Amino acid sequence: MSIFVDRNTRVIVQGITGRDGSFHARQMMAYGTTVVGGVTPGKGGRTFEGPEGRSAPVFDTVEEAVSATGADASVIYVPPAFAADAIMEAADAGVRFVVCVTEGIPVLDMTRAHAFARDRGARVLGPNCPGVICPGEAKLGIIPGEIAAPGPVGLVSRSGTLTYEAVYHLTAAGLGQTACVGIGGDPLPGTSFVDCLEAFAADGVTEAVVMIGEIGGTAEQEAAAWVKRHLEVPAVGFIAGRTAPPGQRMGHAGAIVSGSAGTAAEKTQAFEENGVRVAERPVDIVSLVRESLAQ
Amino acid sequence: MSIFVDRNTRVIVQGITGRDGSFHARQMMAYGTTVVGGVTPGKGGRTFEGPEGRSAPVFDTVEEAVSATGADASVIYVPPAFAADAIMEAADAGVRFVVCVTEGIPVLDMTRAHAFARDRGARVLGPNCPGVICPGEAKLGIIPGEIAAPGPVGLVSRSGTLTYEAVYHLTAAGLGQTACVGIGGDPLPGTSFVDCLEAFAADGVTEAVVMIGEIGGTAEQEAAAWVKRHLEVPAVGFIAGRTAPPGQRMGHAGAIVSGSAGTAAEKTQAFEENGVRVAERPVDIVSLVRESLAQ
Amino acid sequence: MDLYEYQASERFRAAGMRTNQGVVAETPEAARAAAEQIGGPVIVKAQVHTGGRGKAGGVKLAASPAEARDRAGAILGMEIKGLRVRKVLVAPAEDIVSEAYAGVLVDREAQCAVMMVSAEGGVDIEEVAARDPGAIHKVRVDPRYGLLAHQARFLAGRLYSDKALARQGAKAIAQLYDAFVESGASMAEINPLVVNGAGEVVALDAKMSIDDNELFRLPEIEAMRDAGAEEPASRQARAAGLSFVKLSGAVGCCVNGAGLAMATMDLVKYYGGEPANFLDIGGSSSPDKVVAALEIITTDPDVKAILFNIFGGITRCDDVAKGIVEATSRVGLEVPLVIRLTGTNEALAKDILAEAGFQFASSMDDVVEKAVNLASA
Amino acid sequence: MDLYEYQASERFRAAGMRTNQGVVAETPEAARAAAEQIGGPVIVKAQVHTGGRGKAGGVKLAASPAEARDRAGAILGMEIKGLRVRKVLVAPAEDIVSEAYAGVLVDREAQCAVMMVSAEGGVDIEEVAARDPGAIHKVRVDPRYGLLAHQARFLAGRLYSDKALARQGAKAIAQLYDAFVESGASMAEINPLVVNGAGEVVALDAKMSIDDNELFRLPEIEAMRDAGAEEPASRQARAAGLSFVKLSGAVGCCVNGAGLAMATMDLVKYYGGEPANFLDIGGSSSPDKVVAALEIITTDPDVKAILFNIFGGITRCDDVAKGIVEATSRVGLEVPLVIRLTGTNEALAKDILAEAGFQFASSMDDVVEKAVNLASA
Repeated sequence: MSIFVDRNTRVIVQGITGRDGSFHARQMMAYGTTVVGGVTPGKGGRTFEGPEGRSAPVFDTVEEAVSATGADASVIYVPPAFAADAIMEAADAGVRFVVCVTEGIPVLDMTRAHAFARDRGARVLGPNCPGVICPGEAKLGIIPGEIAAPGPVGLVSRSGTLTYEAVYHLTAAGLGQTACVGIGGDPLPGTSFVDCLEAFAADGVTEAVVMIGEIGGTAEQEAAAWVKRHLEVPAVGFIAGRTAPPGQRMGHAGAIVSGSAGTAAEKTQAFEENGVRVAERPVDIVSLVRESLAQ
Repeated sequence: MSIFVDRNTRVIVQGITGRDGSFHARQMMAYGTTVVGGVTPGKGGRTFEGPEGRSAPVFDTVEEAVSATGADASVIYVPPAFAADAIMEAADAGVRFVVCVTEGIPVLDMTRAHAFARDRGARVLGPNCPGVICPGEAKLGIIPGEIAAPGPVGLVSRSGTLTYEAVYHLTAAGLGQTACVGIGGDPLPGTSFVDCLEAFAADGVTEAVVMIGEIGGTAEQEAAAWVKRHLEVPAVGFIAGRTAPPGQRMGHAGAIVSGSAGTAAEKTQAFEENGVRVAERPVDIVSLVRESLAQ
Repeated sequence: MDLYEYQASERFRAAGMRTNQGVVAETPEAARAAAEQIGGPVIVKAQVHTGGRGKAGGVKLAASPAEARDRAGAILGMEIKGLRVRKVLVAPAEDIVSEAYAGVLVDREAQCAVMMVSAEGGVDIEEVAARDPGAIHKVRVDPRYGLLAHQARFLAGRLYSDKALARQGAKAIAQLYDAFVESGASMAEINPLVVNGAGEVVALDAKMSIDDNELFRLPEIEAMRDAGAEEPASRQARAAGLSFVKLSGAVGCCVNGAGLAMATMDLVKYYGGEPANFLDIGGSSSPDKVVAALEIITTDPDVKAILFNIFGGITRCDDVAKGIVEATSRVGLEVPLVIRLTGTNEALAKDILAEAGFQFASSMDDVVEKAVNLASA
Repeated sequence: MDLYEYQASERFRAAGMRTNQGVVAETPEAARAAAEQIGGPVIVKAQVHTGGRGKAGGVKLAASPAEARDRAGAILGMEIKGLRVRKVLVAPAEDIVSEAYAGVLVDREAQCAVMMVSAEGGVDIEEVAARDPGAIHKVRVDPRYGLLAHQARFLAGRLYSDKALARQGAKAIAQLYDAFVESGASMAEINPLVVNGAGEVVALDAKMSIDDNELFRLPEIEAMRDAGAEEPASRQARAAGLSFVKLSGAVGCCVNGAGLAMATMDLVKYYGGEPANFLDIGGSSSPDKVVAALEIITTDPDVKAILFNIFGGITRCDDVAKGIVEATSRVGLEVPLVIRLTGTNEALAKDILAEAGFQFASSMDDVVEKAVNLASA
């Protein structure tokens, strides 16, 4: 019951000795994620102390970490100036799944990093994303572990904290998840709604999908079209930013409405026309999912 | 009886209105090559007059030429400052076989152009090469048509005029060719000895192979190793530069001997140890090929 | 961050482009002096961070220095789409033979820069795109190779059939791409790109938006920021690393995460209120950010109630709690505050806030409903 | 084209690298003045286009300006591997803590630039490679991305375990790559890259070979050419666009194509002669090139006979024939000339030459054998 990662995924943390990296490395280890090592240039040879007496070796480079630990996934918590290179370093070392939590990476850096990852056959989740949690299996990123629970719902979102809000309501209502994926709010996400929908459709256990979108871009419209053509399980949607004034940037690079393209109204319409039921409030997602599952 | 190209290959000439481009476009047309068009920026819309009343349309860009003519191969005769881009333009437009005659292209330009061609799935022959002739089928490049004749010998060479010398002797002795390929003297050839040997091995009609090498690099040594492992027909070799003083650049970027690596003696030894008989003079190639075929 | 025309034009010139170089003036008298220095007829152009200035009367021809002074006098101080004009650019009037468009931006779908040209320049390019998509020619720029010479030639060939003009056009297009990359831009545009009477291809206008994430490594562009044109609250928010947009309602919102912040605003409206602002304190927030956020929100006299909606992930609830306590003890709060906190270090946070006498809402809906009621009380 | 140490070092500095910057001197007195200007102990280094100058006595320490003058006096004019020293570099003597090696070149097999480092610096790197290949660490530079930050860090990590040194090393390695690319180089090397007493990573030596094919677009590097160090014949050949290498035999060779030219030289030896030169008139030759080639060959007093071996492809035989007729009519030939021409426009060429009274050899073997016999007659 998972997509992209599971309890056997061997994870390294890039930036493991930093404030955020060390905090979330411990959270991931406490959740049960198989964290096999960390990377901080200049701090190779140390040992990272995790929770409950567990620990992980620290390496100077991803290549050393991968050859010593057999890691196949990585979570990146390094400052924006170095994050695009961190993605390329991971892909270069053969890491197949790279979660980039870092926010504020220059977009032109990301055009190169995404091309590099594609060339090397690595999947990037993010940047500027909360990561993925497969309840009971593993979490990579910063989604709080206690809000999720195993179950039949697959959730994918462009937002961070709004994802938590939705997952929180689902879990509180007894609706557990196969996986919750935050694809991130940047204009160039490495993994799209559609990539996640494909993974949910292929996993054989996801019984309903929740898609949380926001204003800006056309990712939700593309996802809606894919749902209509390919998805065999019901889908529920939510769009943030119905009241945002046009032409204003709302917090991160993804959430900007220029003229009529990418408005909440447009996205809501695309969802509804393609059979995705749209919740008015985050809490309403629960009832729509419950109804969908009951059908 | 051909490799890489044949009489059905649809060829465009990049730089068709220049001194060399126009001369050799006419030679190719006279030989029977299917020249379907030419490209010179700023001269699109004109008609190139070929021999015997034949003609070909001129386009501003390769993309226009390809969509109008269905060309799948190109021969490049543009000045060195523009040639790397010409290769990329051809690959970008979907041309699958690009012969680059131009000499003097910066090596760092070629590292990019080769990577681009690989990304787009195009084969580059050259740069700084005489091209390929498949006697009775087509010639792309500058190898004089009258010196070649159809027959069982496959020839591959790093040199230009030395190729002609060898082909001339073979034809004079009644030993025709399946294809004669000049891979060019640059340090970074798009097509290697081994690529050509593979093609000869796969064509089913080549009965003997001639390899003409020269000092510098290790291409001949790699070819010799491939011959021993894979080639089922006899191979004859020749190495130019036995008397070249070490450390001196001899004419083009490929022909330089630094210290002991890439000497004629080393290459001759690699040939002989791997079953490639080595001719002392160009004219001696003929007798070695004749003996090989008789066995 | 948007650049003014004169700043974008400077970036284009640094890349080698031929532009309509002028002199910036902030007073009518300075405009007169600029026109005199330039000599001959000039064009006086409002410098504002918005399009459509021509229609609004922000671009005027002047035959003499005296006329330039009068034109500048009329333009300076005028308002275009809500933005006051504080500077004009005085530039030599070009003799225009033809007008084209050239632009480059990062395309989400292609995940790379896309360059566009159209032979229909000098008009609203979005209108052209809507009316006749075929009039706009595009190439994707592979980030691994940059704009290639043949791509620039292809685009220039869509603008000019004359060989000499096509060569100049290809050069200008390549320079536009260079300026775009070297400036860390997310968009750069020339509209119109003209051919003048001397047969030269000249960028008559210049527009550029910089990716804010690039600014840390481009101090020369950061220095182009016109802090005087910003609202004080926006300036303060930027300095504190907060995303902030002033709106017109009475419910001040302080949220972590852009999506949750927008959903919170939507919910304010759902419960019959109006948000006073969009404010995202971001991930990994320190107490200082929360202090700055509260200061900014409380400066707005329209705010009648403030809500906090925090879902801790990378943000730790205790950091937010410390910030609230510190800010309220320092500035003294005159409007009611309702707080919803959950997630990372929630228990710690509640202890801190309870000790300081704060109360909590139980959910996002609860906090919003309470704040709306308090604001309309 | 090879650069001198001081020139390569200048390119490194332009990329931001910390180098052992000095002053070039062509006389002992200038070396004294340089040492005085620098102050403290200096090192006097022969500037020659070859390695091994240290072993040859071309690098000397000097404690005072007077000693620098004497050292320079000893070094200037000395011969290292056949090259006369005409310049020295006077540079501050560094306090050396450790010596490493860093280099970059275009690798044929990988078809890209390869960067190499070794903690064993200050010695012949080819010896290190032969003795202990594991002591040399390499990364391939994907031309689509250039040297990436993590690659530079990886290499620096092979040189320095100290974090601050590794950071400096990564910077120097990235700067070496930048200088390599910006200079259109085929090879660039620092040997040794030292750590000095102040804990700074400094390039103590600098070596760079430029790809001749890049020079057309790098006039500032073309201007670094030391024409005075070239043989007049080489200079003349370069100006005419010919590939020419002076050798010691009596048979002058004029051939089109490097491979055919080398095979012709081999054949001269096969028939008992010695080639006087390698000369490739190149493809697409105009009559002018042939005239220049004949002038260069006939200037060599050792030449007793001259052969032409031309196989026309892109080269047209009639162009060569016209060149031969023009050159011989202009300069007057004092040694016998034997000609073999075949291929493109062969018949035209034979008409031109027959009219001027020349005779032809029937084959490559024939022309070489005849020339060898004439030279030894």
